[in-house]
Amino acid sequence: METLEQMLGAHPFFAGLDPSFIGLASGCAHDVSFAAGEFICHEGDAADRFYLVREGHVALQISAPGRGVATFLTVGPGEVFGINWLAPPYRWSYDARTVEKTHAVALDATCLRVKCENEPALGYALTKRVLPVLIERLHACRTQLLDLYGVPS
Amino acid sequence: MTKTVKVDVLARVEGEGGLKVTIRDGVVRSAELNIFEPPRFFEAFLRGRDFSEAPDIVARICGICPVAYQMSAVHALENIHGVTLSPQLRALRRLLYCGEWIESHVLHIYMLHAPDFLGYAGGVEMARDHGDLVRQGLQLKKVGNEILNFLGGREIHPINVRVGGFHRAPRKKEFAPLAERLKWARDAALATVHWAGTLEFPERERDYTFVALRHDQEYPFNEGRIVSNRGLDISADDYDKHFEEIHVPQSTALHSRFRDTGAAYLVGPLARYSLNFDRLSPLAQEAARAAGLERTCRNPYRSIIVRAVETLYAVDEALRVIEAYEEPDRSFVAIEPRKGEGCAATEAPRGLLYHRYRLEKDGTIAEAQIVPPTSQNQASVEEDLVEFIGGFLDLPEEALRHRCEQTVRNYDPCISCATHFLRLDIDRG
Amino acid sequence: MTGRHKRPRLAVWKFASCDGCQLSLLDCEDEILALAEAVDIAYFPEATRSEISGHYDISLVEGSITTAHDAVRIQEVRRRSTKLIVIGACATSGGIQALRNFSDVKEYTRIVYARPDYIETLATSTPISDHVRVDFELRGCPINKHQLVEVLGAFLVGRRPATPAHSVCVECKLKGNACVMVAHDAPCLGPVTHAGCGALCPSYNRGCYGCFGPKETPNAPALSAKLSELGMDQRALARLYSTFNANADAFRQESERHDQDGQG
Amino acid sequence: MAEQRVITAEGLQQLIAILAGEGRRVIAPTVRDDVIIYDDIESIDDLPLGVTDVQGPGSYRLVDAPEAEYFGFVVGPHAWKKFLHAPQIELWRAQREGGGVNIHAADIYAERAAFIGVRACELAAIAIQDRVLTGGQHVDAHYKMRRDHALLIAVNCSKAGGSCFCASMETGPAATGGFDLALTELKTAQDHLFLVDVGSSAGQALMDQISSRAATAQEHNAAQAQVEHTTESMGRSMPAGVNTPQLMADNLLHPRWQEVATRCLSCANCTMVCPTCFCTTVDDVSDLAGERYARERRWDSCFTMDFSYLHGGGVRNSVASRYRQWMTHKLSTWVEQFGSSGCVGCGRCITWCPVGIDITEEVRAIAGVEAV
Amino acid sequence: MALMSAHRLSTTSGCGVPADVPRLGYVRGRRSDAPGVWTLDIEMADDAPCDFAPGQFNMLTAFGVGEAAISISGAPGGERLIHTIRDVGPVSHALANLAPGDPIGVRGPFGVGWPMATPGSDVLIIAGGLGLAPLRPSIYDILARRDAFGAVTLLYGSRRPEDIVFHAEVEAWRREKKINIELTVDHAGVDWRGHVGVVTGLLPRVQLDPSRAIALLCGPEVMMRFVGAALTEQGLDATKIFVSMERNMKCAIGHCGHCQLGPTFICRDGPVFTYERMRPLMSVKEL
Repeated sequence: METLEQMLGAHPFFAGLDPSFIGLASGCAHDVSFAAGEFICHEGDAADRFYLVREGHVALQISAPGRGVATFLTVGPGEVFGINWLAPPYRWSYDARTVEKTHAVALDATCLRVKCENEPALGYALTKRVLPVLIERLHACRTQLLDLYGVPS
Repeated sequence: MTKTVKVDVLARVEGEGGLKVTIRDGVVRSAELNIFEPPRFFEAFLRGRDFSEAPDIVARICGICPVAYQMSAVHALENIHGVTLSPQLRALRRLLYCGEWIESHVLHIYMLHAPDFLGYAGGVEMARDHGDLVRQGLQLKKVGNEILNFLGGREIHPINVRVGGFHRAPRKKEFAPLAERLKWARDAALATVHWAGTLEFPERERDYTFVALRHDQEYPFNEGRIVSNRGLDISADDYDKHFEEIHVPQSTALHSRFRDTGAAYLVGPLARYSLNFDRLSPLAQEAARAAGLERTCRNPYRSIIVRAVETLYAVDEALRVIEAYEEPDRSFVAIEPRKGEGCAATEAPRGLLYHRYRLEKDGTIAEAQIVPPTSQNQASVEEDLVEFIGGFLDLPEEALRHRCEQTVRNYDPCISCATHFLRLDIDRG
Repeated sequence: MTGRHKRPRLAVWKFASCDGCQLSLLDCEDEILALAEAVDIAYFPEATRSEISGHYDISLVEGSITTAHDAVRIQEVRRRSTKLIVIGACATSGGIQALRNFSDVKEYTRIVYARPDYIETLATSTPISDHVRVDFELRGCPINKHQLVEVLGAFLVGRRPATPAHSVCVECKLKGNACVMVAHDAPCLGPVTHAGCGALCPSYNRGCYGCFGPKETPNAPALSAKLSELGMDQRALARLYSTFNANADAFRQESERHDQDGQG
Repeated sequence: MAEQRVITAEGLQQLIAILAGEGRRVIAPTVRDDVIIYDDIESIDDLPLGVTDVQGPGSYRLVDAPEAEYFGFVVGPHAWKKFLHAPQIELWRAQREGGGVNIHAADIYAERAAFIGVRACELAAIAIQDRVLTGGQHVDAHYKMRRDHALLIAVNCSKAGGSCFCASMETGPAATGGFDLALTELKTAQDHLFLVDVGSSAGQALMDQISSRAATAQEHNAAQAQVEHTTESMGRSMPAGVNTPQLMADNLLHPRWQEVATRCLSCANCTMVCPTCFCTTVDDVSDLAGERYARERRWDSCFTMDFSYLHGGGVRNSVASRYRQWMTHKLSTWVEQFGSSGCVGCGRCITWCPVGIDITEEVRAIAGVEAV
Repeated sequence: MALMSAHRLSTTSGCGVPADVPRLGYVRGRRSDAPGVWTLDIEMADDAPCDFAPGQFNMLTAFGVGEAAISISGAPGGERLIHTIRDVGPVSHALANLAPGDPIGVRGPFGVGWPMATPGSDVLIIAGGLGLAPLRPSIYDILARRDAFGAVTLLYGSRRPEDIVFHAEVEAWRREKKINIELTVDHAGVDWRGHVGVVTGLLPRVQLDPSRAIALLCGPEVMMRFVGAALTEQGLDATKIFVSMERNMKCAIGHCGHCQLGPTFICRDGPVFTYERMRPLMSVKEL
């Protein structure tokens, strides 16, 4: 049986992180699994968890009246979602719903924030890992906006 | 009982107008040619332009007869400057005018007027039954356009005319292909006169006052005195003394009339022909007689024959000009601007076209006045309707309307031109 | 005999203009009968009394909008037309009558008409595209009839019309002309003017006067600098750009730039 | 190479007559509307005897020459590409027949032409177009046909023009090869002679029909001196000591491109008059019935928006990018594509630019070299 | 005068027709492969062979309308020419709407295609949008001799699930398991069970061995720029990344000048180039 610490250490998000920090973080971690089609969180709810996907896929969605539900990103093994945990107002800005049976490590947001406050080096290390994810998503978002595969008007 | 014959949009005329004929108790009470073509204010924006710009600007008054506008303008402006052109350049101007007459007359004969006689909605429809006839017309028209293209650069709004001459004078040898085409055109024009003579015409005549230019030797294009069959014989300088324009509510064009009597008069092919038969080439005279025309023609429906005769003359004249052409040393006379006032009248295809300009000393146009043939003929058109339609009142509604239209089309009215007119600072209330 | 199942309906409409552009159609002596085979000429008052009302596949529109009535009428034309092609400088930029846009139209009316009260007109002359969506603009004062045939042929087969938006200079050089501005100091708008005329004026030893309006990406200020070197003063420059396409953006702006005293 | 021969003006007239007698179009410089262009001539009298051109950026004037020479001027607005790489041709036409289409390739005709008065820079330009249009896997058959049937009679420049910079491009002013005959006009108070170098067997065959004599050493030296004088009096030069191809490649983002765009009209005159610019475009046309089709080819220019059009818009929308494309192609990427510069130093782009943009000056500006 | 002294030349290139004149073909089949995307099956009237190398293109003429460069999307060695066309402009509209039996003009094939991978190498194929069309011949080629290659992966990004071209075929390839396939779309509804996000987002999922892999890229230039950068970031040499470029092509034989990008003629030297060659050129705006 794999420990939570091992699970975290094996996840690309934590790759190379000081083992003591992994130990600290694992204190906030839970092993979770979801059935296919299950909602993990809803837009507007408190962002109380940060997820590290180990297996399966999760669709991040926004729905709009009259336009249905749109998936703007899918997150798979080795990827994360729920980075809203780090910044106020700590609320989900999308729905997350599994595409298939999904295993993940869930980190309790309040717990993690407290540990980061107490241990700024941990906070800085985690922030450095969250930022590239943000930048990459922002960039992906820009290219999606370009509608590259669409027909120029 | 009052009955109104209305044509909302006159077809097969240049520009947009309609007509309204009011009939009361079996008598035509009034006829109005309504011109609702929007005004374009040429005389207003000619003010402040340099005199050298006038030929290009006035051409835009009318896409059908731009050369006529250019010719009247350059002559008026040259008169101010006391410029006389060399015989070669003068001949080129005459040639250019020939091109416009041919193009404009043939368009009217075949595409606009003939369908009235043969019972078609238009020339294109007529071509389905009379293909060879229409094709002959189109090719003849094309020869006119070829003259305009060659000498003017293009058929609509030619670019080669300037005050003082031309921007470029052609070389003698460049005329060869055109001359070949004109030889064909002479035969086609002759055939056109013969064919026009075979049409059936309503026997309607009026005792018009004809007004046209008359020149010592030539059938008039660019120059001559303004004469009438009632003894008028004046220079263009005195035009304003004898003619005036009034503004009527139904029209964005102005009506012209004799200043002293208020009487209507007629300009255009019938007037020109009747006043200048003796100046036609022998070929044209002979063809006219063979087609049943007298030396004077008062039946406006027969204007189609007269146009054909003038077309033949223009082809003949073009060939003569080309034959006699010698390359000028310079394509234009340079002009130093001076202050002054001048006017000129030339013979547009539709008749007398009068221009008057006043220039500042730097050549800026201070004032411009333009009187196109169609506004001069408006009163006459309305009188024709009143007089002739009375004899057609038994016709069914649609046929009567058609006859009204034909009566207007006899004039080949150019409404686009007619609306660009003007009258300066005169309020006759 | 055409390969097409149903002949498209063509209509020709006139607004404020000299008639020259629609006359171009009748000046297509070699093509007009073929055109009548290829399309139903459903509305063309200058050529025929017959009129098929209803919807038109292609409408050719000549002229600019200068009256309130015409501003309404063009909406109707648009509604009844699948493709609306505007032809000529009046329709594409407002034409020479757009000179009123820079003056007092009441004054103009007073100058021209004895009874200004009989005249209804708008203060401006505007292109068709200011009022309705247009599918194609064919430039020129007047249009080139060969380009008109090309545009009609192109629309009939679904081709992009070959009416290049580059300078007149390209046509001038294709013709083998020497530059009249370089060789003869003739002021020429060719470098900023839309091609289509076949470089007519330079072929007749005169500078282009811009009757096809501004070309793509025109650099009028750079040309004006050259023209000033050739001796044109501010007033002459203002007038040069202010003729048959006076209301076209690039020409209007350049004209206004030189028309400090409003004397253009 | 065979010895230099000498002919007189009468000999030149004889040459023209022989060429015409062979059924050739004889094309040479001639004056039309105060400009020296290339057009058909009938005799030596059609040559621009006694006139010369004064050229500079955006300026061209014909004036009376101090010497009554037949070739005492430099290059005008026309380049020989007008005859070899025709401005407009039809590539093919087709007609719908039954369910199919009959396609007819355009007949490839060549006029047998003789070009008289081809300058050294123009020989270089023709050699460049040869490489572009016939040197690769595909051969432009229209060009090749015309080229194969053209006889080149060169003239060594007796003067340099205000826009000329062939010396710095190493393409002139003396013709060193690629001609059938090369003339050097020698005008003295006593004589009016042409030294003739024979460059091909066709050239030799012509010379065999014309009365000529061997050149004297003195004449030979006089011709040499004339060429040297021309070299020394070049109106312009590409900056020496600058590796222009590399300079261009290294400065694709130089602010000068923006600066030149404020002056450039993007009118395309430079590309049209350039003797090496080869770009073309095609238009498909059809009749109104939609049953006959043709494809026409014409000169195009990288200064037009349509040139780089890619569904939705042009790749080079800014004038700066279009000017950069032209200049970097001409002076830099051309080398990689075809093994030489695309510029021969004829100066046409300078003279015939309506606003007088000077390619040598632009190179100096980018290189940071002071103007000469 | 001109005609009297004229000579007529009969010029023929390899296939008997000058390179600037189209040969006649007939459309034999037409099917929709995505909204606005049509695949035509063309038979040459002269029965000439339809040889081509994967990645090459033909110039297709819709008579009276014009000509466009269209990549060949069928299998090499076939009897027919297969072209996949997106209906975006007048010419492609006319081409895409040709019906079976209609004549069509064909010039080509032109250009340099995809490199033949050295035996044993891994092949990473990354396509965006219609970019899968010119890659499809190389996929057919690989599938035909699958054993010659190591791991073969197709990453394909599309706009929406319904815009995936050759979707059924791609799913069939996936079922065959001869190549690894990952699809992603920019926008999706709830029915879509695949990836959503840009194609670069799929790269971390690929086990890339830079020492034995080559990558073939075709899609919008922006996509290829980012994918090329990401792959080199992952250690793949820029000389082993190949991109298929697009520019305005008119003559297709390097004579008309239109398709130049820096020193290259896309039609003649490409359309397939190494990323190493294109990287500096793609980075300059409006080059």
